[in-house]
Amino acid sequence: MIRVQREDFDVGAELEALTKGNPRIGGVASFIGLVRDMGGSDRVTALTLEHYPGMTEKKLAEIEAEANKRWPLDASLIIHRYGRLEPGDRIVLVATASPHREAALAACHFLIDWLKTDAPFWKSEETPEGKRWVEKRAEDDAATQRWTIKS
Amino acid sequence: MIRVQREDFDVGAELEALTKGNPRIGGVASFIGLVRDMGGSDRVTALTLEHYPGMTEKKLAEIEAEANKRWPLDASLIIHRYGRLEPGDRIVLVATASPHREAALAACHFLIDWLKTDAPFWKSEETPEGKRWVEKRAEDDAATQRWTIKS
Amino acid sequence: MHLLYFAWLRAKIGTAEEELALPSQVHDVKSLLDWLKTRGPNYAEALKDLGTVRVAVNQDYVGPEHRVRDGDEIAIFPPVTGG
Amino acid sequence: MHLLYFAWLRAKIGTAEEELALPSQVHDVKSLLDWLKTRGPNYAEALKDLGTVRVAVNQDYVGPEHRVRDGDEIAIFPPVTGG
Repeated sequence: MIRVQREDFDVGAELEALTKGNPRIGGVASFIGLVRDMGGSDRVTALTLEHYPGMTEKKLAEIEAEANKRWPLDASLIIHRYGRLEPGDRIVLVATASPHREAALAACHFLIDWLKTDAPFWKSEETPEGKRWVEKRAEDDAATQRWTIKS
Repeated sequence: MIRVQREDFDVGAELEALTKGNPRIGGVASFIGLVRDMGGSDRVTALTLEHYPGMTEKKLAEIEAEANKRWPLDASLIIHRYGRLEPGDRIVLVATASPHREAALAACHFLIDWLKTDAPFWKSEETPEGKRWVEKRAEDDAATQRWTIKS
Repeated sequence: MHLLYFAWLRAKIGTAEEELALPSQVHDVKSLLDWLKTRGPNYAEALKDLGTVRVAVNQDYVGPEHRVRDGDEIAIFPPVTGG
Repeated sequence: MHLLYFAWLRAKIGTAEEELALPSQVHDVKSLLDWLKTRGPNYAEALKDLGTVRVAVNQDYVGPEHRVRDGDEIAIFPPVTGG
């Protein structure tokens, strides 16, 4: 399941709902991304996430479908927020449930790596020095590349 | 932080507490292990977890310290339950928080792999055919071996 | 064609979207970007380094050779930074 | 020495713990296990396949050559299956 929303989410309730009524599930892996403030001269006082409505949902659904093709998952969830967020606020939740922990852990890692490079979101930060657009990190591309199946 | 307890735990509250007041944290990875019932002739109606009080806490603390040595974590948590549990019940929660998602994800994976092979817990299952002790899985040893630093 | 701009590309061009008729010299993504640059200094500035420009046609990422047609939804934006 | 047994080893031996004086022929884990096997058919049966037996001395995993002393806390159990 995927959701793109402005509102915060309840991690405990979301993870509980993911496995509810399915006693085959042995493990749930999850990742929560938070707005961070590195302090010092790089202080981030707020973050604004802009996205491409329509394409965002399409890409997240494709990434989720790919994870379900690669690993035997019983359930998966991606929630990504947009709008203005402050340090400590949740940005994203990725969760995967499987009978086997390796599948859940690998699929969760895959999903967060891929959505970093494929989901059309853009961050701008507010700092004491003004507003600035967040630049892409080369490490993110490298992380996604790891999952590329060599043909 | 480590906790060995009979009682259930509140995943949402535990993850929230892990990052509270630390805006440096950018990512929280977690893994929840659940009692599973594979259905069919292998039906598990309940599970009892026995442990070695004293050594359990010692081993979990050592594994947590090792993860903190290998990755730059701002917080980590292992909660492992013992006693009688039913399908769908939570057994274990592992969570790691770091400024960087790769550290949190890798450390979480490491912790669950290691506690599977190093923490002195033993499972017995109740099935329609009677009670049986769960046998060690060779895959678990292999999973832990991956983390061994070659010297 | 319907054009959409995001993030700093939107800010530099000064608009989030616009409806334009497909000019005769535009047949693929590359020729579309070349033509857009001639529309004013804001476009020229926004599109001067194509290494930092990504394009999606009908909500799929495409390369410079991808064909564009009238009626397409064409989005132009910097590398994504979500998650 | 204080001996602890867990899981099916505890069930087969029939006790969870016992306090025993260290016999003169026992100096390491291997000789301890050999001696325990002579204490009765329940011990012999529980310890017949040492490939499925793990030992911790003073709450650390040890191998067969590890020295044992009176006053040690020695736990004997099958491979762990937690998590």
